[in-house]
Amino acid sequence: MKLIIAIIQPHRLEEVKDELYHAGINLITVSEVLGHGRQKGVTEYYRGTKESGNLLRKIRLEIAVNEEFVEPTIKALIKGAKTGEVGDGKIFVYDLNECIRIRTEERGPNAIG
Amino acid sequence: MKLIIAIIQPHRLEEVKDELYHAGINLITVSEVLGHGRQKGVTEYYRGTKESGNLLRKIRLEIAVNEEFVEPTIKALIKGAKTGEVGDGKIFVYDLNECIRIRTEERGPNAIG
Amino acid sequence: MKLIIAIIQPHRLEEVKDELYHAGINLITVSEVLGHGRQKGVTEYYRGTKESGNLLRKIRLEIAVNEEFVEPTIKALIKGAKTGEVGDGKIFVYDLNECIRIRTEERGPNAIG
Amino acid sequence: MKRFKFLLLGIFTLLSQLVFSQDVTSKINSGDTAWMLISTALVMFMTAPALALFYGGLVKRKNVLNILMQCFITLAVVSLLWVICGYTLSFSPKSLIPGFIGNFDFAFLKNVGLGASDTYATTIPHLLFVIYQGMFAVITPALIIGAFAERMKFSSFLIFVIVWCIFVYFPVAHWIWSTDGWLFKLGVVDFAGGIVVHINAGIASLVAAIMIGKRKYLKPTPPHNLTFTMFGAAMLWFGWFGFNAGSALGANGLAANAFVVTNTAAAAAVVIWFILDLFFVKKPTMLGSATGAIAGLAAITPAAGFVDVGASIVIGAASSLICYFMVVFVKNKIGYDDALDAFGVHGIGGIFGSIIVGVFASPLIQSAYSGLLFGNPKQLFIQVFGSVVVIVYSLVLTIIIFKVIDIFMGLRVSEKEEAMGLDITQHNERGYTVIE
Amino acid sequence: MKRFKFLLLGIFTLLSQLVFSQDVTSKINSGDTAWMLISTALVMFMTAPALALFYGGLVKRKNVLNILMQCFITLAVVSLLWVICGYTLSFSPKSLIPGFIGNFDFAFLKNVGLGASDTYATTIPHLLFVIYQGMFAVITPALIIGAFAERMKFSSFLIFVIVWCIFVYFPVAHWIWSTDGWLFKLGVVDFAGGIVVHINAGIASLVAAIMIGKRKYLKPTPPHNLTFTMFGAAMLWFGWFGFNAGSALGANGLAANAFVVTNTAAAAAVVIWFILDLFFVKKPTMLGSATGAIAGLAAITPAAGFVDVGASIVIGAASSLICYFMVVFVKNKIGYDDALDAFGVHGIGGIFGSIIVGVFASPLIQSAYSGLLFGNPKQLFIQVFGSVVVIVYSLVLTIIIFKVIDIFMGLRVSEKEEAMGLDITQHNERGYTVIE
Amino acid sequence: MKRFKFLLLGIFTLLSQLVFSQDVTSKINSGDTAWMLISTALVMFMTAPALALFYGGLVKRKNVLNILMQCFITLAVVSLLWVICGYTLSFSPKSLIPGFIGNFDFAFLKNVGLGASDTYATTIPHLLFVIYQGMFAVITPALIIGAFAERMKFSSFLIFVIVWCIFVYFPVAHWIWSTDGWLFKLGVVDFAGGIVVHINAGIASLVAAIMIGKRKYLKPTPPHNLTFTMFGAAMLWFGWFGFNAGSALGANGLAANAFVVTNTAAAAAVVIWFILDLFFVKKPTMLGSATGAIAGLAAITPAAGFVDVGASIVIGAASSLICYFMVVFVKNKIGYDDALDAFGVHGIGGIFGSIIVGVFASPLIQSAYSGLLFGNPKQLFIQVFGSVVVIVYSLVLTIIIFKVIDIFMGLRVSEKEEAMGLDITQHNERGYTVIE
Ligand SMILES: Nc1ncnc2c1ncn2[C@@H]1O[C@H](COP(=O)(O)OP(=O)(O)O)[C@@H](O)[C@H]1O
Ligand SMILES: Nc1ncnc2c1ncn2[C@@H]1O[C@H](COP(=O)(O)OP(=O)(O)O)[C@@H](O)[C@H]1O
Ligand SMILES: Nc1ncnc2c1ncn2[C@@H]1O[C@H](COP(=O)(O)OP(=O)(O)O)[C@@H](O)[C@H]1O
Repeated sequence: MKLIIAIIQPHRLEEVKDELYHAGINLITVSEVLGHGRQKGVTEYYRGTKESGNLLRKIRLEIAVNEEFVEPTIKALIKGAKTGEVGDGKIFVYDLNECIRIRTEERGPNAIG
Repeated sequence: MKLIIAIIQPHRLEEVKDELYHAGINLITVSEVLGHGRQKGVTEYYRGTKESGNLLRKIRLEIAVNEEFVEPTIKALIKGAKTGEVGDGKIFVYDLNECIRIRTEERGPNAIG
Repeated sequence: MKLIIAIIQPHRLEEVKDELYHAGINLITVSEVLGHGRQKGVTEYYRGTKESGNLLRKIRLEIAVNEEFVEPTIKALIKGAKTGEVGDGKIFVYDLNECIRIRTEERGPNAIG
Repeated sequence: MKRFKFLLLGIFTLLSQLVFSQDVTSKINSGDTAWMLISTALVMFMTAPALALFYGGLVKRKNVLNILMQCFITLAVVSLLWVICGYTLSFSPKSLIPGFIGNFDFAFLKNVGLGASDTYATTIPHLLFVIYQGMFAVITPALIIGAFAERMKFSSFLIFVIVWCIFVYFPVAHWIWSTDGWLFKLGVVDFAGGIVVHINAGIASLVAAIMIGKRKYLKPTPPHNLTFTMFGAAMLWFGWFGFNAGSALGANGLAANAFVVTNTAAAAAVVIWFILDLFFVKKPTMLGSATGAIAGLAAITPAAGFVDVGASIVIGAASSLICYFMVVFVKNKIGYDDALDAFGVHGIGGIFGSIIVGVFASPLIQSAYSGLLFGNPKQLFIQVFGSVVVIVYSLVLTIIIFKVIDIFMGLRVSEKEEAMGLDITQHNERGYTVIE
Repeated sequence: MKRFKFLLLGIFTLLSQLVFSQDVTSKINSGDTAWMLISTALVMFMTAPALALFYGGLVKRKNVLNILMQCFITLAVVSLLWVICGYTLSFSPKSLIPGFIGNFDFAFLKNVGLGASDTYATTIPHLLFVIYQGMFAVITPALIIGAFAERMKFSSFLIFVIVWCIFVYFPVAHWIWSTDGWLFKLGVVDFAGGIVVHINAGIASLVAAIMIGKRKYLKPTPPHNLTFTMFGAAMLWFGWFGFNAGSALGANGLAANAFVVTNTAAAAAVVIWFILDLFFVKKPTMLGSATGAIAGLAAITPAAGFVDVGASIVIGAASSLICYFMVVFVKNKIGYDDALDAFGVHGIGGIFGSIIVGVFASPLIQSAYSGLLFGNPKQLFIQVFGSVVVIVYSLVLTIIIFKVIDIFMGLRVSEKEEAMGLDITQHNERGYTVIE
Repeated sequence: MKRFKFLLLGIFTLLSQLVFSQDVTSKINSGDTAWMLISTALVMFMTAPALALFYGGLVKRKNVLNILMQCFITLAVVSLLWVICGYTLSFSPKSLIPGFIGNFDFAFLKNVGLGASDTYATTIPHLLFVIYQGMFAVITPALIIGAFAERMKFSSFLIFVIVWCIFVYFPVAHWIWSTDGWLFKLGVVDFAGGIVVHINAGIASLVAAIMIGKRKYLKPTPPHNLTFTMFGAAMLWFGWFGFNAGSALGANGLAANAFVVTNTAAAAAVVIWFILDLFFVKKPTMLGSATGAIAGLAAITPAAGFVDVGASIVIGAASSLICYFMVVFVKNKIGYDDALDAFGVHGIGGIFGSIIVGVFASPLIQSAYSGLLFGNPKQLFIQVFGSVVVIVYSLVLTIIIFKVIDIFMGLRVSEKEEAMGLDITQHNERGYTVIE
């Protein structure tokens, strides 16, 4: 089992959700984060005072999948999120030791989907 | 050392915190996420326009524990969060390589608690 | 590759960002979380009703780095976040199996920076 | 829906044939009219947005729209009800049951013209008096929302508002404010609604809180947005000038007195709650100050046209003290869940003010009215009597209404709906987006 | 910038030499003046904060400041434009083109004094009439913001507002409200701006929505903060009393009538939208109720000084019904992206109200005006004619203005800017902090 | 607490024995009274919610309730102080120290009746004049909150407000607005508080910002909720009509003129700030426009009853220009931390307006008052003199007051409290829930 974390542009969320859905991935956890990457943060001004280096809004997706779904998920994420411009984000993959469905107390690969 | 991530229903947070407390787990990090799982997202209407497939509010718990606390933590989470209905959430367990307490710069299992 | 998660005090964010920057770490993902640790939650009162055990606001940093950057990152985090008082937070380190830059579809250590 | 449209068409046909009294220009004082126009708008402003902000900020995020919707729909539904039958039942000087309820002379506002009324507010257009009073009818049931917040079925709520207006608000308003009212004739005074509005709504709130039962969750959650609550409190204070000084029904010295004592009572109440907070929870709280203001405003309402500035300080301060103990100690002791303290603040403040006016009413403000301190102990007894009558009436009727609604449609949302929040389950909407 | 300052200095020198008419005390009625002062403030309140809250809550978080800025800058720019040339072009009884547009007699408010006007609102200071009408000029283009929300370039928006006021609003106001206006002379009535404000802005909104094109994103996003929208709707309702009852231009029975019918029409419209929501989406929605209120208020605007309470219920209810179908069904069928339904609510409501006043105008309210139901079918034809003229004029002129701006500076922000949000790309600011 | 109650009872007993002057009906003009009633409510509205929204949106989330609480408690405490001793010290025509401070003739509002005053505002109830002026006393110290935001101890703040009112506001108001005031007798004019309110509060803000020191954090944080700031600015603009046009003390041509120039000056100031933003930061900002509006409004305040529309455009525009440079360049150069620019906007705008009225005052508005441009250079000197006197007085007294408070109780919260936020450390509350 793997856990996939993706940081994407907020306005690609709908596309990413669609692509994941078509790849058969329905279970996701989403949160709002701020990111600082290669993308230059937009400059803000408040009463003439410059605030640069600001963090940009990003969406963080957390998707736990069984091994065979890892590559399809990555593909779907890239398909939905890629615009080719700086700021498109990253995908991180980790090992997942255990997964438990709270409702049924099932464990392991069965609990993921 | 393990890291346990739990996605639970928002209204079970208090119960879960209580159960964790009784199991001797006091250190947690909590955040608000949106989840899409088996639970059918509630339909929303805005001026008659349907918005389905919406993400539902969930709470994400992050708990770093030493090995011997893994099972008690899982039990406490299930006890606090389980209602038996779709949407109760999941628990994910990972390996944690290192843990550092910033205040004291302690490392390893001692830093967790 | 490792993933470093740090939970810090909100008012240390600017210092931490500065220290990371000086250590050559520019890519981070930040989010707001609530934490319950050794620090006693502040008591709140609403129309005389006490609400104790409340969660405190913390900032969560997520930083993916190659091995050689792990220690510098930890040092920078400690330097920026440490005040010596309870509540300073924790740093957690995990193994990262894979990292993909969405824009270029690069993988592995090259995609991290 | 179709039926409703037919009804509307029927109403219209009826109305089109009416003859409006047309002595428009006679007697009307433009200054009084100007003040009453804006006062009416101010009282409307109290229900929405002010009360919506005040109450909305206090609930959980998932229930905020439900509160707002309850305020808004009360404004709409009671506005209609008022022109259809509310005004006539409340204020018609002729009665169906003498002293108890008006007849239908003014149903659909027939016989109400652009000219002044012979009976009420004789220097402003009769229509203006109607709508001014209508805004009081709107806010009264809206206050009760605080009691059953976060758990009442929306459909049951709506039925409750309509039925409660007809069987409780209109009669009580008639008793006290109509020239035909039996309590009016007895000499009960209520300048701007201490009895009619605050006691009435407060007692109904107590009943509501008890009959609907407690909210289901382990621990109390803090208000989701206290800034809204503060903005709402400030806006209520602002609108209350229309409520109290408007009740002079003209732009005159009496209005000025009501304005000043309203402000001073609110100020004194804030200061006392502040001090009590300091004493009991060690820090002055924003929510406390906002609550104190409302406690002072509720208490000065029945008295604003009868007492002087000195008395207003005492009334505001004492009301704050009493409400503090109700809300902070007594409620938790007894254990009913008056979610936003509609009874604890409006009810208690209203009772205190309605009675205490019998002590402080000064002939220097209105020469016809004196209280105990000015040698007229009788007024105090009358005030106690009037208050008790309305307490009992509101109590009994509200119990009956809640009971009947409970039997036919139930009062509460299901436990699961309560957990998910009323916004999504009652209205298919959410107040705020989380992620965009 | 420098040029602008020179211009200002020039203007000033000019003005300092003017002689103000000084018959201040004559004829002025203090009650009427009091009501018009506060009515003017109320109409100002509608543009900001009320409309800003209403519209601002409906957009995505990343575009909220852009909406607020559009409302605020419209208030500032049109306020200036109005005193410079707007008032005189709209209301000068002498004309550049007879019947079509005023001359420059009142440019920079020269010849406008503290005394009463001979022509308009003869019981209040002329300056007060000027500023009251100015607030109508402010809110009209502000309404259009709803149509092109979340995608229009700010610079183009600003030019559009100025040009549109000059070529569309000022002439149309002249036609209908100036004693020299050709539609006025024809007998077209428009009590508080059903044609001048709502049809005018509504049609421009339709054009804007179509010409600027749809927002780019896969699916609609829910309003980022529906509580703001509700507070805004309630504040609009509140301000609308100044808009409609203020249009009586005095504190009198007519104002009282306008006040009551405004409230009742809004209430009826809320109830109908509520019922339609129940029917079509199974749950009553907060956004629906707020939208319904605006639909009712827009429709009663032209009629408020002519119809009685019964008619107002029908007008509010019917407007709500029609707007519901426009917004929920027709818009999605046709497929233009009137983002916040400026056309669907203000335009449609305004058209309906402006025509229907020809049916319901009752001689019992103003004896000089009767509609179809009171034996004067001609008024209905006149109203249809007036409405159609303004629809066509606003349509054609707005198309031309948008086209020209598109050619010279473009209408839309880039796709990337739209994705990032207009707050950061147009104003270098964000509405809210995420992390602190 | 007990002592306080005894005090209150004492006050009451005192008051109950007073004889109110009862010539209620004589001379009172209902139109003027209507306008002053609503104007008073509007000025109250400025302190809360308007200023609370404006300032509250600008601070960090963790300090928002502290700002709101400061506004709210100022409203309460100064309201009480005003009726107890503020009004009499400020406005009693008889004096303790001739020309400098009033005597106690009107303490606890004794001798203030429902009838008109002989001295001030002779067409409205004396009580109404009292409360109208009271709202000015409320908002003045509230403005200073902007200077020491996010770091002042709440207890020290509260003592400061009370002491500052007694030793600074009441005397200065007496000097300029009392018929006994020495600056009044000298001929200093201040229509609605350019000197008394804005210079006074502005200078105190500068002192406060410098004496309390900078906020501790590495970089400035953006405003936590700019939408609140915009809503607040719009509501301040709205309330300012009561502030300025209300200062005509009646519903007349002068009020209309004040209304128009207030609106136009604000509009011009917004446009200039907009242009400067375009020039210096390339994009027009919402915060800039809101700030500009306040700069224009502050500057027109002393002039609103003396200058014409042309002059108002110049005054608004120039004030915006000057304040822009103060806030954006000078402040950062000098380096004091006037957190929300209370000095940079209110102080500077107030100084500019108070002086410039000596240039632009036109006899066509009030025949008794002319400025430099109308052949009366003396007025300019008088205005400069009056402004300088108040600047020096406010400066010195505020320094002393801050110093004394610092010695006895300290000014600042601890560094840790500042880091945690003032909401939780000063009030044990939080503005918003994060997770529910
Ligand atoms: N090494 C990293 N650790 C944590 N977060 C990262 C890392 N690299 C990128 N991110 C996240 O991904 C987002 C996009 O990265 P960015 O460098 O701007 O895009 P791109 O990969 O297209 O150059 C960042 O804003 C940040 O939130
Ligand atoms: N494979 C997964 N990856 C990421 N998040 C998941 C996954 N499965 C479930 N979740 C999270 O858990 C929540 C509850 O899951 P759901 O399927 O609705 O409940 P249940 O497990 O009771 O059927 C989801 O809303 C989602 O946030
Ligand atoms: N074992 C843990 N698992 C998850 N989060 C933790 C853990 N320990 C600490 N944290 C997070 O770190 C924050 C700071 O911890 P705390 O114990 O208050 O500080 P300190 O380590 O200085 O004593 C907590 O509020 C919590 O969010």
